Amino acid sequence: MVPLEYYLIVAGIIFTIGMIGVIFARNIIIIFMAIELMLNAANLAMIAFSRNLGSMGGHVMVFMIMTVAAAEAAVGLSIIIALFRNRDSANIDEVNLMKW
Amino acid sequence: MELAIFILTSLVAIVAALLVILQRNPIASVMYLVTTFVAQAILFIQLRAAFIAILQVIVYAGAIMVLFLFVIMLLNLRREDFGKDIKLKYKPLAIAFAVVLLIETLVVINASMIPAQPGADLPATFGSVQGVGRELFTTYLYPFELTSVLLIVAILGAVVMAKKKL
Amino acid sequence: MELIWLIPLVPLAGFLLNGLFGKSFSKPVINTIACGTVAVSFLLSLNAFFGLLRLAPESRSVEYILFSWIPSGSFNADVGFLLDPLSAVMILVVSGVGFLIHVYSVGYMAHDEGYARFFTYLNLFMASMLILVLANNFVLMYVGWEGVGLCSYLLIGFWYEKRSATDAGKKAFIVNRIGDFGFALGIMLLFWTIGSVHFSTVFDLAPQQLAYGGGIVTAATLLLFLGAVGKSAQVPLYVWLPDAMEGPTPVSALIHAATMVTAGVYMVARCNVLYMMAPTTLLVVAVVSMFTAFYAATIGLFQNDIKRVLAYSTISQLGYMFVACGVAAFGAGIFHLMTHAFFKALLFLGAGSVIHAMSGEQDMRRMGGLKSKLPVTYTTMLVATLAISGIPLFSGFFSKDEILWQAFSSPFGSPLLWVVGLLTAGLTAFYMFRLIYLTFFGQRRYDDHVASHLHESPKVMTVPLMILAVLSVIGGYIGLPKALLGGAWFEHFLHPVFAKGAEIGKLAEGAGESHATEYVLMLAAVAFVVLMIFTAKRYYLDHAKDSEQFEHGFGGLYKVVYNKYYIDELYDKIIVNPLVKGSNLLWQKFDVLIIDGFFNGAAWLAGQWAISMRKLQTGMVRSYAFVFLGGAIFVIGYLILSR
Amino acid sequence: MLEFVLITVVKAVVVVTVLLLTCAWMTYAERKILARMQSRIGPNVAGWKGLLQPVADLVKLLFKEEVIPGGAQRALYLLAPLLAFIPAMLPIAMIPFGNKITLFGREINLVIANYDNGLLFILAVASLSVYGIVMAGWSANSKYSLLGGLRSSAQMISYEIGIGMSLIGIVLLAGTLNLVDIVGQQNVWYKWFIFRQPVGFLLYFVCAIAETNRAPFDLPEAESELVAGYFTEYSSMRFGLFFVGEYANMVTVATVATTLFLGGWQGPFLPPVLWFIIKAVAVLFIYIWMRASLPRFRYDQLMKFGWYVVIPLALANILVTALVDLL
Repeated sequence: MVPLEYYLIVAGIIFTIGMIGVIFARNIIIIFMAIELMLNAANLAMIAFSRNLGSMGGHVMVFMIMTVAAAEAAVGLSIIIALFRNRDSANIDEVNLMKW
Repeated sequence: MELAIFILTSLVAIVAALLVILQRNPIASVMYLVTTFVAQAILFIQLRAAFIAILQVIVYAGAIMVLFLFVIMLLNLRREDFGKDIKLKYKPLAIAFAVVLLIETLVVINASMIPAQPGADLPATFGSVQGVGRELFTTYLYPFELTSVLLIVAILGAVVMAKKKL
Repeated sequence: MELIWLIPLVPLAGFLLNGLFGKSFSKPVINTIACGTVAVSFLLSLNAFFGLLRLAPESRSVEYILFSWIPSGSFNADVGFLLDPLSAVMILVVSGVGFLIHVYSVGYMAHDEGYARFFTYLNLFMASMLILVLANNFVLMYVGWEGVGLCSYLLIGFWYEKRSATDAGKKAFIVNRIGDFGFALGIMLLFWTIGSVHFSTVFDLAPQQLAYGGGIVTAATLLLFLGAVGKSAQVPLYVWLPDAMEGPTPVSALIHAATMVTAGVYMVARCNVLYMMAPTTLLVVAVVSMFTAFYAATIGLFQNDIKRVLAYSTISQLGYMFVACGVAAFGAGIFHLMTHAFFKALLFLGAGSVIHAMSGEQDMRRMGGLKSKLPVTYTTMLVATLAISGIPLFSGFFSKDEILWQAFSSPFGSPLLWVVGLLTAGLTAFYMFRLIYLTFFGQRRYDDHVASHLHESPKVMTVPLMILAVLSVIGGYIGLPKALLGGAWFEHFLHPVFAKGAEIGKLAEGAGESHATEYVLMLAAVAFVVLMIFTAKRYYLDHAKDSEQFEHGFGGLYKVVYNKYYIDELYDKIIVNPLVKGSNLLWQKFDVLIIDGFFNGAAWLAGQWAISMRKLQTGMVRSYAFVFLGGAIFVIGYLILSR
Repeated sequence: MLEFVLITVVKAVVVVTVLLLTCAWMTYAERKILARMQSRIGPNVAGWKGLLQPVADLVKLLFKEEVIPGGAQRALYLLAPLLAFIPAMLPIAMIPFGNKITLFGREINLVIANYDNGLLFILAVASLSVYGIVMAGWSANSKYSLLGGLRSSAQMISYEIGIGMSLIGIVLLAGTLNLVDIVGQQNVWYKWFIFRQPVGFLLYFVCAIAETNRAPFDLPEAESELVAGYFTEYSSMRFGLFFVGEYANMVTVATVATTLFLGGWQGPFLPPVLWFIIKAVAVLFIYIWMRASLPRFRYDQLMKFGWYVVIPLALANILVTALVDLL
C-alpha cells in the first residue's frame, strides 16, 4: 500500500514543473502543455485523496477537470491558429500589444 | 511490488514532465507529455480509479494531445519559428520561486495529519464505470449537465476563432 | 370613493398625452383631452364629496394608499391619498374652478402658437395641485408643492420670447425656493422629532410628544409658515406675485389667484393641530398676514395696470385668509379661500376678457366706457367686485365678515386686528371700484385702432364668467353665519378636521360674543365699505378730472405707494446685488483658484501615478505569470507561517 | 501468482505469434484474392501456389539497407514504427477467442486478460495508434509524409468518435464493458448484436475501415497522390513494421467485430476457437473484397461523411436504442 503522501509529493513535483514551464516557455504551445501538466498534477492529487477518503467525489472532479482541459485546449489552440495566421509567430513574447 | 511499480511510474512521469518543458522541439514535448499522462494513468489504476485511468488515456492522450500535434503540424512549427530568445529578466528569481513553491508544497503535505488509508473495505464499484456513472448522474448531475454547455461553448468558440471567414 | 387616486392621475394622463403627442394633435383634440381630463377629475371629486357626505361626520376621513413609495428604514412615505372634508372642499374648488378656466382658455389662447404646450402645462398643474391637496403625508404634499411651483414658473414664462416674462418666471421660482427651503426644513424637523411624515400619525403623536408652545413645535410651524409665505405671497416674499402677471391671464386666474397661492393657507389649515400648539406662531401668522393684507391693499390703490391691481388685491385677500388662520379660525380661512377662488378667478378672467377685447392693452388709463361694449364682462365683473368688496348678500361679505368677526372675538384675536382688517376692507372696496369706474365708465380713452377690434368675447369665454358670477353670489350662503340666521353649515362640515386643534386651543365651537356685538361690527364694516365706494365714485366717475389731483394730493405718500414702497429696488440693493457681487468674487477667486486647482491637481497627481504605474503592465504574459506565482507563494507561505 | 503470470505469458506469446503469422499470410491472401478478382494469378513462385511468399518478403525486408532521409528528426523517426505497431497489437489481449478449456488439470480462460473495462481499453489503445502515423509523417521531413500524417490524424480523430459512439448501443444493451460477458450474452445466433444493432454494426465497420486507413478510406497512404503517405520515406524492417501494424490493426478490428457483433466463439458443432477464426476470416475477407471493388473517397467527402453522416447516425442510434431498451 503506497501512502497518500507519496502521491501528493509526486503531484506537487509535477505541478511545480508545470509552473516553471508556464513561466519560462516562449512557445505558446509549450505553455499550454505545461498548463495541462498542472491540471494533471491536480488530477493525481484528487484521485489520491479520493482513494484515501473512500469517496468518489474526486473522480467526478477529475472528470470535470478533463472537460475543462478539453474545452481549454480547443479554444486555446484555435486562438493560437488565429494568432499564428495574423502574426506568423508562436512566440508569446511577441504578443505583447496588450499594454498601456 | 506495488511500491516498486509506483516508484517506477512516478519517476517516468516526473522525468517525462521535466523533458516536456526542457525540449525545444514541440513534437517531442508532446510525446513526453503523452508519456507522463500514460504513467499517471498507471498511477490512477493503482489508486483503483480504473475508469478515470482509461479516460485519461482516451481524453488526454487520445484526443487533446492529438489536437496539439495536429495544430503543431498544421502550423508546421519548428525550432526556428520561435524567434530570438527574449530573456526573462528575473530568471534566477523565478527559479527560486519555483523551488520555494515546491518546498511549501512538501511542507504542507508533511504537516497535514492525513489519516491512514481505509484498506480493502472499498465497495466493489469504487472507481468503476458504474460507480463514477452513478455519482455523475445522481449527486453531480447538475455540474455534469453544465459540462455539456461548457463543451458546446468551447466548440463554438474554437470554430469562431479558427475560421478565416464564417 | 375608492377612485380618489384617479383624481390627480387623470390630468396627469392628459399631461402625458398632450406633452408627448401634442405637436401632432389638432386643437380640438388637444382641448378635448385637456378639458376632458379636468372634467373627469371634477366629476370624481363630486363623487368623492358626496361619498363623504354619506358618512357619519366622525368617520369622514378616508385614506387610500396606492403604493409604498420610499420605504427606507424607519422612514416611510407612501403614495397615498387622504380624503376628508378639508381636501374634499379643496379638490372641488381646484377641479371646478380649474375646469372653468380650462374652458375659458380654449377661447383665450385660441390663436396662440404654444397651444398644446399651454394645455400640457395646465394639466400638469392640475395634477400637481390635486396631489398637493390630496396627499396623506408631507413628502407627497411636497411633491405637489414643488410641482405647482414648477408649473407656475413654466406658465409665467410661457411667452419665453419676452424678456420680462422669463425674468418674472425666474423671480417666482427663486423667491418660492426660499419658502420651500423652510417648508422642507419643517418637514425634516417633524420627521426628526416625531418620526413620521404621515399626516394622521404626526397629528396624533404631536400633542403627546411635543410640549405645548414648546420650541420645537414653534420652530416647525414657523418653518412651515415660511413655506406658506413663499407660496402664498405674504410679506416679505410677496414680490414675485405681481410680476407673475406676465403670464397669460387664465394662468393668473387659475394659479396666481384661485388655487396655487392658496396652497399655503390649505397647508396651515391642514396642520392646524400643530399651529394650535404654538400660540407664538399663531401670533406671528396673524400679525404678518394682517400687515400683508393692509400693505398690499395700499399698493393696490394707485396701480394703473388692471392685472396688477388684481394681483395686489390677491395678496391682500390671501393675507385675510392667513389672518383667519392666525386667530385659529381655520374654517373661516378656508371659507374665504373658496369664495375668493370664485370671485378672484372671475375678476381675472373678466380682466382677461377686457384685455382680449382691447387687443392686449392693460393700462386702465387707456380704457373707459367699455360698459356698453362688453356687457357680459361688465356685469360679471361688477358682481365679483361687489363680492370682494363685502357688499351684503354677496359671497365675499359672508366670508370676509366671518374673518373680521373672528379677528375681533377669537381668543387669539384682538380689536386692533379688527380695525386693520376693517381699513383693509375699505381700501379693497376703494381700489376695486376705482378699477370698475376707470375701465367700464367714463369716456373712452383708447384710440380708434383698438376701437375697431373691440368686441365681446366668444361664448366659450363668457359662459365660464357667468358660471363664476353665479358662484360668487351664492357661494357664501353655504357658510351663512348664525348671526344671519344661517347654519354655519360650512364650518360644521369642516369641523372634524379642526376639532382636534380646537380641543388643544380650548376653543368652543360657536362660542364668542353676543350676536349684538356681531351686528354692530358688521354694520360698521358695511358702512365703511360703502363710504369708500362713494369716495371712489366721487373721484373716478363723477369728477374724473379731479382724480389726478386727488392722487397727487397725497404728495410723497402717493409716490411711495405708486412705486410699491420701492421694495423691489430695496431687495435689489440689499439682497440681490450683494449676492451677485459675492458670487462673482467666489467664482473668480475661490472657484477658479482653489476648487478647480484642487481637482486639476488631483487629476494631475493621478495621471503621474498612472504614468509610473503603467510600466508594470508590460504586455508580457510570462511576467504576469511570474507575478501570479509570487503572489501564490506569498499566500501559501503566509498560511503556513501563520498557523 | 507465479502460475497466473506464467499462464498469461504463455497465452500472450501464443496469441501474438498467431497474430503475426496471420498478418504475414494476410498479405499473401490479399494479393491472391485481389489478383483473382482482377483476373490475375497473383504470387505463385515461392512455394506451392506461392504460399511461401510472405517468408520471401520478410527476408527481403530484413536484408534491405535502412535509409534515413536527411533533415529527419532522428529519434522520432526511429520511434514512429513502434508507436504504430504496438497499439495495433494490444487490443487482442482483451478478445476472448474461445471458451474455457481444461489443460493439464487446470481451467484456463481462452482470453489473455478478462478485464471489466475491456471495451474501453480497446478504445483507449486505438486512440493511441494515431501517434505512430503522425510521428512518421512529421519526422521524415517530407511533404508527402507530412500531408499523409495530417490527413491521417484528422481522419482518425473524426472516426474515433464514430467508433466509440457506434459501440455505445451494445454497451447499453449488454450492460457491461467486459468482452467475455458480452460474448456470453450472444449464446444463440439471433441474440448476436449484429441483429440487435444493425446500424451500430454498419457504422462500426465503416469507421473501422477509416481507422485502419483501408480502402476506400486510404487517403493517408493514397499511392496515386502521396506515394505511400506517412511511411513514404521508410525502408527496410521499419517499413515492414508499419506494414505489419496495419494488418494487425485489420485483424484486431475483425476480431473485435466478431466478438461484439457476431457472437464471438459461440457456434454449434465446431470447436469454439474454430468458430472464432471462421468469423474473423470472413470479416477480413470483406475488407479485402471492399478494397477490390470500391474507389477511393475524396478527402473532403471523407470528412463530411464522418461528421455529417456517421456521427449524427450514431447519435440517433444511441437514442433509439436507449428508447427501445427503456420500453
